[in-house]
Amino acid sequence: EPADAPEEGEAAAEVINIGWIGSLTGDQAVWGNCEKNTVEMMFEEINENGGILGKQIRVIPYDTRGDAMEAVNAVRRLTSQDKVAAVIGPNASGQAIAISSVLEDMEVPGIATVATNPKVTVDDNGDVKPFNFRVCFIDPYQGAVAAGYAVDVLGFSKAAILYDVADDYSQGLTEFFEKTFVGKGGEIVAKEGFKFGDVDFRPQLSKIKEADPEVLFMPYFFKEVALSANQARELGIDAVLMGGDGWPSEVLLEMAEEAVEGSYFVNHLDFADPEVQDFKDAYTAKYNLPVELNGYLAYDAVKLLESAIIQAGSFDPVEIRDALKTANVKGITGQININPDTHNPEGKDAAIIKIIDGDYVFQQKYSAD
Amino acid sequence: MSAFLQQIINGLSIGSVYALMAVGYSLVYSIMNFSNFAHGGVIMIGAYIGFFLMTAFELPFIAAFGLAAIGAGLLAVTLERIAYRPLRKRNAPFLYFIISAMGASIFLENIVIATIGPTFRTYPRVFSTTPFQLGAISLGRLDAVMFIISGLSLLLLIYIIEKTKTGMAIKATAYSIRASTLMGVNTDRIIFIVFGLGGVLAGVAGVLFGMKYTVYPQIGFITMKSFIAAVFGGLGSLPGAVIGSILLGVIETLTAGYFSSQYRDLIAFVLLIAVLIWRPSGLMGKITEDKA
Amino acid sequence: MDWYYIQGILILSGINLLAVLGLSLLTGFTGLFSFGHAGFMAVGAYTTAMMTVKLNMPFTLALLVGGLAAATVSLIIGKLTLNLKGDYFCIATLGFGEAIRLILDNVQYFGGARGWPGIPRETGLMNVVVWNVIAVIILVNLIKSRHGRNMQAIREEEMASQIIGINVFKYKMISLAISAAYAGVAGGMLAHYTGFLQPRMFQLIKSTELTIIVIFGGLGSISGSIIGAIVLTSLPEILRTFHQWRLVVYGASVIFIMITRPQGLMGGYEISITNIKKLISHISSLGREKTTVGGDNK
Amino acid sequence: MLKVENLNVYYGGIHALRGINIEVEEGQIVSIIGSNGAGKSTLLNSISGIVKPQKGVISYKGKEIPRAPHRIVELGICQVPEGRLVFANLTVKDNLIMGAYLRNDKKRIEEDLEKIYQLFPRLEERKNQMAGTLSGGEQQMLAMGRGLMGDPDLILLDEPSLGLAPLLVKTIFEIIEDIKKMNKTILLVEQNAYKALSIADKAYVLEQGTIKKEGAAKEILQDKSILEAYLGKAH
Amino acid sequence: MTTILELKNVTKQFGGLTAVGDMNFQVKKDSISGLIGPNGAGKTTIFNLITGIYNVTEGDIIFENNKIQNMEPYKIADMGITRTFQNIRLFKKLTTYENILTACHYNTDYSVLDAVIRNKKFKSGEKKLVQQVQALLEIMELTDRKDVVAANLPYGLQRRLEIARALALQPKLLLLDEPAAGMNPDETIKLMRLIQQIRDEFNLTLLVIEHHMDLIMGICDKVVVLNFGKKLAEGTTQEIQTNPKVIEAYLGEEDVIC
Ligand SMILES: Nc1ncnc2c1ncn2[C@@H]1O[C@H](COP(=O)(O)OP(=O)(O)OP(=O)(O)O)[C@@H](O)[C@H]1O
Ligand SMILES: Nc1ncnc2c1ncn2[C@@H]1O[C@H](COP(=O)(O)OP(=O)(O)OP(=O)(O)O)[C@@H](O)[C@H]1O
Ligand SMILES: [Mg+2]
Ligand SMILES: [Mg+2]
Repeated sequence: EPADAPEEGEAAAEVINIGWIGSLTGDQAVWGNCEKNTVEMMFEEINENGGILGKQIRVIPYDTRGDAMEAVNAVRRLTSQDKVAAVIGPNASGQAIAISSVLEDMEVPGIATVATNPKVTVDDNGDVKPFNFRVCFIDPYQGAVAAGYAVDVLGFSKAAILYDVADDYSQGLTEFFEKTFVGKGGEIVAKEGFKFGDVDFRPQLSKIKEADPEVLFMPYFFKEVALSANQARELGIDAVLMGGDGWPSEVLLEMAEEAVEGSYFVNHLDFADPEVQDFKDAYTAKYNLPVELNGYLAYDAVKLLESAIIQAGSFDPVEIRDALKTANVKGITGQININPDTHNPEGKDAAIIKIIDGDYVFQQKYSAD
Repeated sequence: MSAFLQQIINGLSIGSVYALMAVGYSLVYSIMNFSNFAHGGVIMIGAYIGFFLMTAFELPFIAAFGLAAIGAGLLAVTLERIAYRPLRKRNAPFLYFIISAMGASIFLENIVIATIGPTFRTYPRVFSTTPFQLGAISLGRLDAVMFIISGLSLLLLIYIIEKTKTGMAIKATAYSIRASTLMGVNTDRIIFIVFGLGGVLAGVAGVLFGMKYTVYPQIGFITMKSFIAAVFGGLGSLPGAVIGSILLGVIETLTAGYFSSQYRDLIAFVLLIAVLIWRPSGLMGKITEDKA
Repeated sequence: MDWYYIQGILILSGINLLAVLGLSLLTGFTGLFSFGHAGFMAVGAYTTAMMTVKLNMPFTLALLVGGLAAATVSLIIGKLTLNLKGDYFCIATLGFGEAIRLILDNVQYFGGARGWPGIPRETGLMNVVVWNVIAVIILVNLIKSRHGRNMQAIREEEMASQIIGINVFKYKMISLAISAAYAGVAGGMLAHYTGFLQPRMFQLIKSTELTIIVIFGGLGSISGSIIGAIVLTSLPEILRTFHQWRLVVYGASVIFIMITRPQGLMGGYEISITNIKKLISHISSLGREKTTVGGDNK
Repeated sequence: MLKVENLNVYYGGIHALRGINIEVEEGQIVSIIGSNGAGKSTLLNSISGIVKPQKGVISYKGKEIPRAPHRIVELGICQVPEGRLVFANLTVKDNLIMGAYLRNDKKRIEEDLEKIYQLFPRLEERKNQMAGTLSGGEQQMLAMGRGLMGDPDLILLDEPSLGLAPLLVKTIFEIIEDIKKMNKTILLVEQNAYKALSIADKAYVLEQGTIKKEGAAKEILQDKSILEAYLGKAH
Repeated sequence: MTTILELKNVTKQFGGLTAVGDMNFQVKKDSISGLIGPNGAGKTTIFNLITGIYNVTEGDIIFENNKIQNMEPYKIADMGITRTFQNIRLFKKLTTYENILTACHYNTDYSVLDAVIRNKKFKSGEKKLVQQVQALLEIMELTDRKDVVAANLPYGLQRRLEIARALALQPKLLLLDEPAAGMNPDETIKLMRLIQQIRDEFNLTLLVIEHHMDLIMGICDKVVVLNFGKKLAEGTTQEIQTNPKVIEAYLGEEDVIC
């Protein structure tokens, strides 16, 4: 349903625009769609309960096709023409970094959902970018958690990595997994790459099999995880598989239930949490689709924004930004406590999930240090 | 040694995936002389048709497979009607066909995203996932099936083109639509047949890919590699397409296995250039001296 | 519409236009079809950024270096592939584009696939316009000279071109190098507009977009390329409120244009004062012309 | 047998044929002469359906011809086109077999193939060569042979002697007369007006898209103005 | 008269087929020579060898004392040899004027840079070209068709435009491959006159392939007859016309000239 042009005059004062950007088309559309649905569902609920500060909220979602240039255009439009109070999204670091200059030009805050590159909120010199925020944890953290858990808790010392060379997220996780794993005395016995779009991983896996690792780290998204896990088992690799927050999805279990049995991955939350259940049920009831991981983070982004607006007592973007800097709100993925120096959520423990009998079973909260 | 053999098997199975796509693409190329970039889109739709027939309509695999192939054939023929025929009637240069094909490919991918949604869909399991085990070497059942099917479709196509009257008319039409018409060939029908055959092959490939790799709107992107493979083998030559595909698959696998998986595609590209410098029309392509 | 937003679209159109002008020389005027121009943009973008970020070079100079770098790379590629015909050349350039991206994905010095943030933002509407004006002037002057005519002759009939003494290979190289240089400068402007570079900005789809614009505007027409770049960069923006239907409409419009106007918008014609005059006189003399054209060839 | 009434063809703004009327009777050779660009090929192409006339009626054996060119071939009308248009990517033999595309009588096709080889021994020598690499004249022979393989009733010949050696030109005209004896009808477009007129029964002179003159071929051959304009006798 | 072109033992094979075998002949400067022979005798192949489109299998082609066999076609054009094609190859989408203008490119030498900055060198160069084109259009009687796209010209004019385009190079040796094909006798006679006129005005040497014997016999100083890739005869037009071998292989018993 296309968003209408902003209304004129008094009526306009009654409705506040909030922007969302992300992939509704292109290869990341699965995740983008879920985010958009979540954001729209939540604001509908907020509006039904009287809105924020007594005002109704309208969500204006724009597609970016997963392209940084499109993201820039979309945010330009949101901030200038649609006069949004804040932007939620996007769901990838490349776009999030590209839009930061527009946010700064127009002085509108943006809350990224699943942009895990550290550079999304801080620049090269380590200075925080004034208008960029996020609700997820960052690549180094996730990579370190996975490596730490593999060495310290599971007691592995020989790891292999298969990663997507064309994907920033995958490269980020790989880099920090490797660093931590080696730092803790482990050895990387094989590190193989593939390129986004590949569907066959057997050449790399055959090589990994030769290296005989105890654990195989797979920092990429569930479709490739499912394919590569199946192929790994087919080739007779019996190492424990590990991954990051790209894993959780119903598709993974449908496609590779047996292959991923007994695997571990780093997640933002425990899916069995009762609070999570309510959201999941509501979402599935409304859209007849499973919730992807991005949905939970979009949920938290909305929560964070709502609380910041209430705290600011205004829809002025700069005031919202000021409130965001010190926001502290309970989200679905844990307590979101924004650090004013990094604009990242602080002290968010990661949840370690193990796949047991075709189910995501929460193991423990774990934090890297 | 067994690792090496395993890599060869891996290469052959990847190669047969490329081959399955490359023959359909090469067939259309051989008559229309342009790269049908919408071929991937047709493969994708074929995969979806098979999926929905098996899940929503609960048809048995063979029926779904056949219907998906026919459906994809019809789609290819429809695309020809809408996107290419008007150009053909005007004798437009090949560039225009390519652009039209790209438009079609963008259209197909996004119409699926907009209507069915971008979600990944998993085919019901038809073939057991336990591979054939030959000592330490394993061969997936679906891979074996694909290998056989690409071989069979190649033989079938070669038979049609080399041994039947329709085949000769296809070659004649490929050279000159106008002259074929003067021989009494219904060139529209020939082109219909060629696109239909290409589409049916795309449907077959689509269902097999869907089973192997799940179904999603971008599944057709795999065809990029098969285009390269077809060029490798010599555009328009069906045996060339298959040989090019198998070679590309094996080369990629060996590069990834023994050199660098990160730079695998780079090496495949360098090899492609090397082959083209050595033989400017690919391995099996005819080298024709331009006669003045 | 808000000026800030329009400005954004114009800057992007301008950047696209610069690359499209180059491609127009190669495809529209020389008859070579490339799927690797995103690769040349990437070379230009990363080189320019390296100049400004790592060597503190002034932006304008850095852009020139970026264009030069892309041209140099194109000469190497051209040397190897320009003898190939039709689709073989296409696929070779396609492979080149993908190869460049793959290399950039792996080179950690430039941030690899994770990208390279913190590039100074120097590109504004002003310098985009200035560069485009210069680019158009160079291109028009080139095309309306013996060198440009030689390129068009090659597009029309290669063997006859050789027979009238045109060094076909050399002119293909010149055309490729100039078009790569344009793409390189466009890439440099892109880098300094977003302030961020990532190899996935230069995917195959970028190359095909450029080609679509050239053909959409009309092969062999510079005014067509200009109109095409602006229309096709704005079209997705105009369709923005269609959300996921946007690209469905985009794809359908591409097909529609191709089948209804297969020569593209301008069909090889240029907008110029003389042509407008010609058109007027043509219309006024239509009746007369009908009786004089015929089989008279004495 | 063939009747063309008030035929008008435009190429964009060019009015190539302006109300042409011609009639061809069964078993005759009818010749059309005229200078370059007069519209001769356009006329033949209209009959074979390759060019769609804007106005006018073409009827064959009393019935209007269908629009699709391949349907016209089915009626037994075959054109040997200007510029030969042989299938460069097929062998000489396959080209000839393509000529018999609509026929299913395998045995007679074989026989006809032998006949063609007798008419043009050069083609038999080269039967496995790709047609694209034949010399110009060889291609012309192939185009003729291919046309005959269709066993048509009405043959449209567009400049069959173009590019042929003098000896072969003679042979070609002999063959045309032979074809006539096989009870076929021929519509012949030729630049070699003298030769064409001497074997034709009837002739038309086409100039700038209109018929300038028509009549028995012998009469036209005597016409002084024609001699001057087309046979170069004035010089 | 000096020899401008000489073929020495030139052989060209295609696979097993010898299209031209051990060919020897000379072309004198400022002459008009004819190259005739049955279809498929190897005439066009010889043109393709001289202009560098094909490489020779064996033998030397000598032009003004330089060996030119196997050189790149554009270099051969540069040395002063050009041709027309049996199957017309014009720049189809360009106009008559542009076709000739393009071919004139050799007669000025401004660089890419000169063109881009439009300096004096460029302007005077272009001016020269424009005059040259005008002159050629006049001579070839194409002025009134100068803005017609080549593809839309009638066949005969297309042939004439090919000659005009070749003349634009100011060649020393011009090869014409069946220039009268598709012309009626009247037009052929006009073409003959034109060829003679060109030779005189441009100081050209001409080598002509033709099957119209009236043209060959009317203008050639010398004729070479080929058969099956070999030289069958060589001599003046009278000698050729009465040579029984030529009559048997090519001309036919009865005099076909009309
Ligand atoms: N496809 C076309 N587009 C535009 N004009 C054309 C086309 N085909 C032919 N013409 C024009 O129509 C007229 C008649 O052409 P046509 O080919 O019928 O002549 P012709 O008598 O066969 O000449 P020739 O003896 O040269 O073969 C000419 O002026 C020609 O330029
Ligand atoms: N590229 C090629 N490949 C194979 N054979 C060829 C090739 N080019 C020419 N030939 C053969 O060489 C022989 C000579 O051909 P060429 O074109 O020179 O003949 P020509 O004397 O010009 O005849 P015409 O008068 O018919 O034009 C022919 O038999 C032809 O089939
Ligand atoms: Mg004609
Ligand atoms: Mg010849």
